[in-house]
Amino acid sequence: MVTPTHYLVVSALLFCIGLAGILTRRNVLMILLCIELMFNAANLAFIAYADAWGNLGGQMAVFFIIVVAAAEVTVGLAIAILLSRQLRTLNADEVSLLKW
Amino acid sequence: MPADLVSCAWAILLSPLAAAALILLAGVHRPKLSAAAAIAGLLTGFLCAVRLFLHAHGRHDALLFESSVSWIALPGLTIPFGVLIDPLSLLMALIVTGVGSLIFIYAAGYMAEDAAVSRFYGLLSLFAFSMLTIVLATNWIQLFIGWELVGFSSYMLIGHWYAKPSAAEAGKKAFMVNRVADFGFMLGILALWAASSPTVSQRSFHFLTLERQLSSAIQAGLIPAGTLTLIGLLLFCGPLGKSAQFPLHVWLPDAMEGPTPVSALIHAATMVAAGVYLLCRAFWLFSGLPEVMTVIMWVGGATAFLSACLALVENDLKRILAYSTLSQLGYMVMAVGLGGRAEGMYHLGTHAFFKALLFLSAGSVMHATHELDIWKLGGLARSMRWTSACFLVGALALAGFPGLSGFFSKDEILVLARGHHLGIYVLATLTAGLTAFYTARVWFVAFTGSSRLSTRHGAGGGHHGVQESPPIMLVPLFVLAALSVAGGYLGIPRFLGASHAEFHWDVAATSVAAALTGLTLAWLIYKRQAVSAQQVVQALALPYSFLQRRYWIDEMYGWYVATVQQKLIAGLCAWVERVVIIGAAVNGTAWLTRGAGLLLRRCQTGRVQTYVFVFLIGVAGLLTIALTR
Amino acid sequence: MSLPADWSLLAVELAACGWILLTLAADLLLSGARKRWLWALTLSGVAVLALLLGWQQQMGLAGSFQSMFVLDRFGVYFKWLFLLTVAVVVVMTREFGALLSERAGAFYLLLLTALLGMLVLASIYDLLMLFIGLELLTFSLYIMAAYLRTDARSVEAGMKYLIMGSVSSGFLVYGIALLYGFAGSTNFNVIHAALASEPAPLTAQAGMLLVLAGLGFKIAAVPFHLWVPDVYEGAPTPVVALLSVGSKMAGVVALLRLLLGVFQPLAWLWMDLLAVLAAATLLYGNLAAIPQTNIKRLLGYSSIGHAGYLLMGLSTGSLAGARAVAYYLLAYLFGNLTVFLVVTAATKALGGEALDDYRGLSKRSGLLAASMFIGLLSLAGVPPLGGFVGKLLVLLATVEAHRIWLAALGAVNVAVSLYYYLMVVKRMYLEAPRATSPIPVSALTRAALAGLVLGILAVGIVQEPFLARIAAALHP
Amino acid sequence: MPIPLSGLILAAPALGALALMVVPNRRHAFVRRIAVATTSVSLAGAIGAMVTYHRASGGYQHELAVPWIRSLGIGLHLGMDGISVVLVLLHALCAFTGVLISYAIKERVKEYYLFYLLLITGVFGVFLSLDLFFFYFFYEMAVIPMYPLIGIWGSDVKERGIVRFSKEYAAMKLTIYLTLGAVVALTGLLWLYAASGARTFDLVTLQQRFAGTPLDPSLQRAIFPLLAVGFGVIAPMWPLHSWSPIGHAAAPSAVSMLHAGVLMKLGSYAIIRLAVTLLPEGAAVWLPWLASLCVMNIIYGGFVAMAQKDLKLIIGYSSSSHMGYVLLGVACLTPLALDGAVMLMFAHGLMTALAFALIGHVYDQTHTRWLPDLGGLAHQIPFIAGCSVAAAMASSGLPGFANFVAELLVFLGGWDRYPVQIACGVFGVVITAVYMLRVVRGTFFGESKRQFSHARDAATPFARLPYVVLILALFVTGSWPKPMLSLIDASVRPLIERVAPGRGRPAGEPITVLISTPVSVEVR
Repeated sequence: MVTPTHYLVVSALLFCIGLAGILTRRNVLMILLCIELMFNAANLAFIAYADAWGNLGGQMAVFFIIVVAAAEVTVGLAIAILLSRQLRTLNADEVSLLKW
Repeated sequence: MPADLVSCAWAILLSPLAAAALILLAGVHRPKLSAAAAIAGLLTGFLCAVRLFLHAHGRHDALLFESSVSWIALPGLTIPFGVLIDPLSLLMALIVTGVGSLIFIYAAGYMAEDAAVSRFYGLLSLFAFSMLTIVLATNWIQLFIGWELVGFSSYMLIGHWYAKPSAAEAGKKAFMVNRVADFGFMLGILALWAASSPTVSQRSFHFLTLERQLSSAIQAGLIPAGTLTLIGLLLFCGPLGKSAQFPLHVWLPDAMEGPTPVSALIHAATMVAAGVYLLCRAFWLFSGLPEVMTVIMWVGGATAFLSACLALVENDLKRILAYSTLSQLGYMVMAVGLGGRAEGMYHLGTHAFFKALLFLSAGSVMHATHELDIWKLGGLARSMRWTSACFLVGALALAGFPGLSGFFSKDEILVLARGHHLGIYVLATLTAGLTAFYTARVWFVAFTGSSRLSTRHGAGGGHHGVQESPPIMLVPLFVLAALSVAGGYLGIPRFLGASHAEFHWDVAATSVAAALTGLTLAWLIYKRQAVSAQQVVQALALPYSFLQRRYWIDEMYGWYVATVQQKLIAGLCAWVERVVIIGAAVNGTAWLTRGAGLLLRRCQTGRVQTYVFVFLIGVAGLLTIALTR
Repeated sequence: MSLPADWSLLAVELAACGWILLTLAADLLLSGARKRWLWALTLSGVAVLALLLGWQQQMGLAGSFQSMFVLDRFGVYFKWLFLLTVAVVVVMTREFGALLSERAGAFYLLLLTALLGMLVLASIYDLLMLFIGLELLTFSLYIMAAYLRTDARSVEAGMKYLIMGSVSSGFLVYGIALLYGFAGSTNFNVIHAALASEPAPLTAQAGMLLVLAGLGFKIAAVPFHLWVPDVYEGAPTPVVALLSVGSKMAGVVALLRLLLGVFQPLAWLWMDLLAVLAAATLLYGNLAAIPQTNIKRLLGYSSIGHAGYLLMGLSTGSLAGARAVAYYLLAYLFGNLTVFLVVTAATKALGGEALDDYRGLSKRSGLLAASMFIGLLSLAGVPPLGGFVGKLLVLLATVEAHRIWLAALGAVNVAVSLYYYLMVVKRMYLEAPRATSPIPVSALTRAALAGLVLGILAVGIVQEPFLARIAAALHP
Repeated sequence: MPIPLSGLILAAPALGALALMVVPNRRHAFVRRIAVATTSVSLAGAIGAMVTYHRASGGYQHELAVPWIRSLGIGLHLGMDGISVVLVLLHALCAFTGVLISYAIKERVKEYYLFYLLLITGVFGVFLSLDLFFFYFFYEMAVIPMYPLIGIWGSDVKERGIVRFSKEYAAMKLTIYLTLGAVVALTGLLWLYAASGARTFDLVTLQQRFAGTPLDPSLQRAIFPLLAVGFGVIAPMWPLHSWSPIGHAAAPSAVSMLHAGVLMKLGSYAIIRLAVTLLPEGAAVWLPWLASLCVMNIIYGGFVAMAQKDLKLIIGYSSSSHMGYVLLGVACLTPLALDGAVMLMFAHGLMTALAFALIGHVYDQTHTRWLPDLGGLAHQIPFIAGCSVAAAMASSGLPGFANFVAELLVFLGGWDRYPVQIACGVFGVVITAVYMLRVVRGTFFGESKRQFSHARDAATPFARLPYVVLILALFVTGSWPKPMLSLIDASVRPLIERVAPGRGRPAGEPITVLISTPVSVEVR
């Protein structure tokens, strides 16, 4: 039997995968994708809770989050393009003009 | 008591102050006015003192009053400032104003060519005021005020010719040595005040009140004997410095850098005698403390003897007189230590006359020759008759020539000494012999024989260059010479209420014999040259060099000041300040802070993934704390 | 369900939306050289919003809209501050020449959307509104931070801000999800009631902490602060001003609403946590600022330090703390905007943003140097300037919350911060300038500087009216 | 409504500073005139306060109270008791003479006087404030102008021509150190405020409240060190003193005058006014420790001064040494000692101001403060030399100057409580004489040096005015101390009686007769 807890565990795992990806992948695009994973983990949690509570609030939230995530990717990609133009790289490690 | 007597008493104190103020306000560029004001001020004081004396004469019992204003008045603490007239203070005031007036007049001639006459007279007047503050003080604080102020004026007057490094140093030294002594003196005053009553508001600095309170407290056994002895010793620190007793005597010979009138007035007749005066003033206290009295006696005796020895080998005329002053002060202190208040004051008085005379004569010599080395003088008796005659009178009085003032006063001390302690008596008699010797040495070397000046001063100077001093300088000399002769017949001890001491022929004979021995020896060595001085020196090489180096006391002090105090203690403190406090503690903290900043900014690697990682750690930390609550 | 009166509660936000459209249209319609008048349009937009806000205040409008949005005196107080901030930022953009290219229109557009986000944040009554307001603000700032697209540093700043911001949003939104799961709603009332009625399960606690972390990112609290120095250094100065004042203030507003409202039942948990964070933030910001050599980076670290004081005030969990925070923000706003306005106005003439470029500024422009001096001293907390009163109130609230150690730490950090602020003063006043030509300052900037300095002095000397406003805002 | 004197004294320099903001930069003479005028007004006000203070009624007089932040219980409450009157007078004298001495400043004149007047305002504010908030407010306001004043117009501290402490270092160290002290004290004040439960910063109200319901002794013991150390930094208490000599040395003379003359007194004043008054139990526990630290101040500071060769450093360390007497007087907490401490604040302030003014003149004329390089200046600048002797003697506690009276009272008042510390204090006088005489000897005496032949004396009456004013003030109060002592005592006694009941009770009627006629008695 699939309980909300199962959904939540999956959601937490998804969140962690996203985080792990952010920490390990060097490519900016990959990092953006991993961030998407984190948002989707939250989406999953919302859906699961909405189901558990039986109200629509959670589902409504998901729509908001999807829109925000989409916008975030848009901005992210735009910046990635600028990055590749200005610094000729998409490797996050190499983007460290600003430090200390 | 009549109001005019009170006014007289105040006038003694205030007229020199008024003179000083006048000079400061109006006389800075008017030397004549300054001199006139100063002389007039002190003379007024003298006349007032005479007026009081005449009133008191013959009925001295009636003369004891004080008049004061309150200087500090707080609940529980009253410090008056005023005048206390009793035979002791009146006698001292007479000496200070009388001898002082003569010296002031003399100085008008002596300092005529000086560039800073106004400053000189201003400070002299200030000195006179300060000295009279001591003399007429009604309480310990007023006395201390005067005590410090005479120290200041002495400092300034020794350094009158400040361009001379030696003069500037000498002034500094005098002030410093006195400061060290006053450290103990101040503690003594504080302790005495504290001992006078357990309740703050009932304590007093007032001489007469203290005497009453303490006497009864001592009788009731309220104060431990040790405390009192300690207080006595601390108080004695004051005279130790001011009267230049061993081992704090070192400043006085150096103080001869000052103009000669200053040496005569401050460093011979009056200020240095203030210590003795103080001992007499607080005699009721000291006399009840046998241990302290013993210390005083021996310090005085040692000073008398050791300084006389130093005078033997000194070649500078004024410094010889300075050592002689030390020696005589030793006599006075010893006298008080022996319980002879009147004897001490007696000698103080006669010494003021003849020592001032000697100094002024020496000043006259110096005025004419600009030379003080006795070996470079000579034959003055011919070129400066009056001066030499005066000097001779003073010298004989100093040497204790029978019939002159010094003879009587010294004799009373010797009598006292013999009655108390054989050792001190021998020491004192020996000192009398030495005194005669060095006095005669000066006379024979500098005043008799032929002048050695001509060879040094070349053709222009010569024998004929030496002129007798002007009358304004000679007249005071004559007066002082008269006093030196007659001082023994003025009845000073009787005025102080002492029963007339019996004349002891044996003591007198011994002292005269000692003096004559000294005199003869000096005559043999320096006049007849039966024994060459060189030979004597060679024979006594070791003690001679010991004396030549003044017992190495100056060196020891010099070593202490320059090495121990300056390099070691002050240097150590400065090192601690620089390295430990500023370097390690303060700058160290600053560097530590900065270092922490440098370390922390290293977290800012510039890599975004590190940032995410730290973020994650933060969240994890928060969650962990939440879980463990 | 919707009454006409309800819409008047949204008047300011709606007008902001309208003005965004207007600006968009103007940007499309105006040609070439005329686009430089867009700043005036934006400024007048802010003025219109201010008028509307004044009207709302005058009418005493208050209430909630769909239980997601509230208009209360608390919100209004901060909306005034947001409007003021944006107005000054507009003035800064005038001085910041690089922005006045043909792309200025989009910049002002983003400025207004950021403003809208901030205005929304001041009125949130629902976690979703929090999320939306925050994202609206942050997205605008992402783009604005990277606005100098030919400047690698600006782009890097934008990238870092974006990634960090997104990650923190991820945490925030996950936290919201957990809280939703606990209470069944994202509405503040519901969550508060749920938290108050039963002991909160761990998921709810975790949810709250994740939300706090997300907001901690906004106000630059250690350890969520690492983006701050880099972004401050790289981003265009007016954007940094907006970041350091507007964005931080928005985070604090949200935190105040949450902590004193929704999360009040969990005060036992967050008070101590925030105190620890406050201590760490204070120390980190102020210590790491000491060795800095770039003025904007320095101000970045200093803004972390200020976040520490704000957290101190928040950690007391008391009204006194809230009052202190509100006052602190007021003073911080004036001080920081003054400093950034000077930086914006002076950078071009000075030739850079290094601290050493500020040498001898006092000889080249007395006005700029004096304003900077006063601004920095106010930030340090020196009487009779505003920052002093703010710090005093924060310390007082902390002492009254029996956290003497934290108050002492905060007090000591005043001295530390004074050190690095004075290092700037030292260069401006004690050292010789490289060039001697006077620096021209436009009349608009002069007026703005004068106003800001007056504001600093007013906040520092006549505290009573401000405190009265704050007290009214905090006691609905 | 007539403005109370306290308001007038404070407002004059504040208005002067405001006026300077609108005066054009180049009108130096006008700028100076404004400064002279405003400080004269304050000085007149201070003298007026001294004369009109009603000794018999005591307490705070010339009060001005304006509610400021009602919700926190903060009010601009100004007022003076005997202690503050004396210190206000001190500050007014130093400020007035300092403004005159500042005529030597030729660069950035307007800015200089602006900061200077702000500094003056701040210090007046502290002495006049009867509200903890404004006390701190003015206190910190007085500290900050020191930074530009030293940093811009100061001079490096050199050793044999090599810079040992730059003026930037000195300025920064001073500002940060004092601020650090201030914030520590602030923490204590806020704690006190919170613990009192009275919700008022008003000093008088707090005093009354504590008289009825004293603060918990353990709290008092905890808060007292915060105040003592915080304010002790500026006092300066050993070993927290190291900012001061370097700060003095680097500052321009007129700033050193205020700094050493007055600013340092803020610390001891604050300890008396706040720490001791409000926290008697804390004072009872901690003051003996303070008394021992004072000995370090006196002796150690004196020896460090002895080792210095820069004139200003010597005076700087001597100040930190002499402030030891003030703190010692405070620590004794007996009427006499506290009378002495307050009087010494006054005396030392004037003396140090005088010394720094004189050194400033010497430095202006010779461009060196390095003692071995100086010498024989009495030939060229006799007036300055004479004043220097007076200053050195005042510093060494020569009777006639106020320092003597003050130190004497400290000794008398402290003898029963801390005899050892007092004895050390008496010894400190000896140390003072050592370096003071060395300064006079090394600077002014000895043969005339050719390189200083161009040195000019303070020749005109106007140039001499500041020196004469300071010396005269020292001399008058020192030789006729009654008016000032009666003023101080009127406030000190109730204070001590409140703090240490039984100790301050007067043994007799308060002394109100200032001029007494001689009383003569015949003694049998």
